[in-house]
Amino acid sequence: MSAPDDLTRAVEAVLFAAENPMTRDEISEHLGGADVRDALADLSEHYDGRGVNLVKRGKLWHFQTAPDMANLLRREREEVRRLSRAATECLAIIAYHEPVSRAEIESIRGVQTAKGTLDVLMEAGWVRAAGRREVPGRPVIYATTADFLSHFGLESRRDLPGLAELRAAGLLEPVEEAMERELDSRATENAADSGDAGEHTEEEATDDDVRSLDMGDESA
Amino acid sequence: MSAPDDLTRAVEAVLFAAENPMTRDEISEHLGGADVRDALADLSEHYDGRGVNLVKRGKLWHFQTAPDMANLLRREREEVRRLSRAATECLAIIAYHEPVSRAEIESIRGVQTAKGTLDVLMEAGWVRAAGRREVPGRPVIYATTADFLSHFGLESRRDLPGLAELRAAGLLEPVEEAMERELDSRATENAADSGDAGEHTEEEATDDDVRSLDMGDESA
Amino acid sequence: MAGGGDDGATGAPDDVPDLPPATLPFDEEAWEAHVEDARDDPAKLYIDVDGYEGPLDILLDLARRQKVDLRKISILELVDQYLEFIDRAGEMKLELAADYLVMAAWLAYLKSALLLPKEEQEDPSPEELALRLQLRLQRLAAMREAAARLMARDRLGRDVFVRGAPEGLRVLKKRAWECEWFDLVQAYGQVKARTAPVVHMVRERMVMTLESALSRVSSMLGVAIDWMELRQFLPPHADPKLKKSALASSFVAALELAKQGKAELAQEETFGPLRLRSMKRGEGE
Repeated sequence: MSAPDDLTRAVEAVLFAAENPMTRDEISEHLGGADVRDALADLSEHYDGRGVNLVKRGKLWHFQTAPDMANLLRREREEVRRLSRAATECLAIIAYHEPVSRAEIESIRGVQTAKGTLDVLMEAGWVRAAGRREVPGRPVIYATTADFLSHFGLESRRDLPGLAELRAAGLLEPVEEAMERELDSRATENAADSGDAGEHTEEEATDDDVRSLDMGDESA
Repeated sequence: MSAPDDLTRAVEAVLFAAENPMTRDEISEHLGGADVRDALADLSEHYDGRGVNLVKRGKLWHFQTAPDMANLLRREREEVRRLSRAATECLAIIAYHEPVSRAEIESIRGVQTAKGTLDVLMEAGWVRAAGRREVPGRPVIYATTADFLSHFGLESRRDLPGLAELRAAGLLEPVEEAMERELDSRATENAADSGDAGEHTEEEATDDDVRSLDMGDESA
Repeated sequence: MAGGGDDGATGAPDDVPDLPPATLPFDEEAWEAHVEDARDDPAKLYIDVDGYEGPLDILLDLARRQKVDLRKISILELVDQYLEFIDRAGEMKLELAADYLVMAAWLAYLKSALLLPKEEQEDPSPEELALRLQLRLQRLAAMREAAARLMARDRLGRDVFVRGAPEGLRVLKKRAWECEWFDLVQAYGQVKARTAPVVHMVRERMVMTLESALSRVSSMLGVAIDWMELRQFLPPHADPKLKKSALASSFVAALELAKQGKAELAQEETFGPLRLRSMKRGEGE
């Protein structure tokens, strides 16, 4: 690469530092009236093929990033967020009952569903509007997408565990009871930690007896 | 001129487009984690001698106009705040002694430092509070910033003008230490004058050792 | 040693026009010119005195007038110059801050000490004091020069410029949602559980029925030979919940046996231990 002459360097510096594109005359005026034609031509050629180009728009010259590098200036960054409890429930209901309308989702959940909740599921690409139900009011009905299946590693919706399996896994217990048991076991853990494990172990055993009685009863 | 590869072009484009200087890691992150070391080296070399240069200040890289173009570009824009003499001296003391407390600055200048003086330097972004010295009263200590390096065109603090000479001359050590050394060497001289030259040389050597130790410590 | 005067005249406030770095090496001619001017217009010199940042600043300027290396400076000459400066300022009725006068007094002391014969010197010796002053002047001079060199560098925004109109880098945030298979399935389970019709079930409690209590008490009474306390009839290793039920049932059983004439009850006081024994034995006696 041949070293640029001082005039070319000056034009380069002036255009680089300029806050606005400049005409040839403005550049020239800035440099004491020098003829900058050759310098501009040299620079254009020099920057051709680089990450930055010297371009002329109308009569105005300016540096800009090369067109094929434009995408670098806008970089996307993913922000991973966990689905809220409400959204998870909605998604589950849609998956198990699809296609369902919003009113149906609400009746299954037993609580109202905020509009944003379904939007989140659609933004995530797991739920889509699947037409309208032909009933009065023609409500929109929702269904899961192919992305949904692939995200959860399912071949098809039939791979979702059935109610019997859910029960066997203890997933059909009312929340309160599951909560209580959870709290109990935590309390026991804590007690064990604090050293008077003996007393609590006994208590636990009794509890278990009662529970196994319960279960026997239920299965009977 | 050999055509730059795409990574080099990308680094060039990103640094041209950036509104602020960037660290190598930031550039790399922006380009999907690519190793940009070689690209930066290529670009620095390529722009060396042009009207625009790629420079490294501290850990930050940016393009700037070549220093010899200052006269052409300075124009009417006198944006740089003129610092008072007090402020320039404070800045120099902080830069050459950092981290340093206000009391230490005052002891060098022999005069109290108006509160506003340090504020001006902090507002300019050249000085920051850098914790407290663990001595009675726990005074705040001050140090220079990355912006300081960028503004004054320093690659690192080691590039401070005359730093090595000042250090070699012992002018960056506290008066007390210099006193001791000076008195020692005078005593030795007297001894030497009275005929014992051997001791003098030895003493001298020790002195040098101490100084070079100091320097090692600083750069560590 | 300079201490800190805190009135405005000591340290120059930052907004007072400062000597530009270029004039920093003391310009003797300019100084003399100022002094000349000041004879007509004392206020002018006042501004210059005010421009000094404390006595050390003046001392450094005076030292520079000796035009020798600061390491070889004559402290005695410097002291004389300073005292003369203070005198002149006094003649011109310039307001001097306490700092300047304290320094003058200290320097006068230093001078007399330096002139004394060595034997009479105290500790620290005047040579040490002079050396300390010299070292301080060297350090201030070094920093002043460093500041000037620093300010003369190619400074960003003054000598060198960054790109005038950078396109800017934008980072767009895109949300990616995350949900685990287990969370999904569990959520459905809980929805179903929450909304399932509620069925109440009474837990089976551990009880001792009246029948079993009756048979237990009567069989135990049959082999007993003396009064027995009611509690002795309870199953010994029962769980506390069962114990309560057993106590109640056994009490009712005891009453029933008494009613049938098979047992007799005794209680010494209210809430005292309830005792019972077989009636057969009573008949036998």
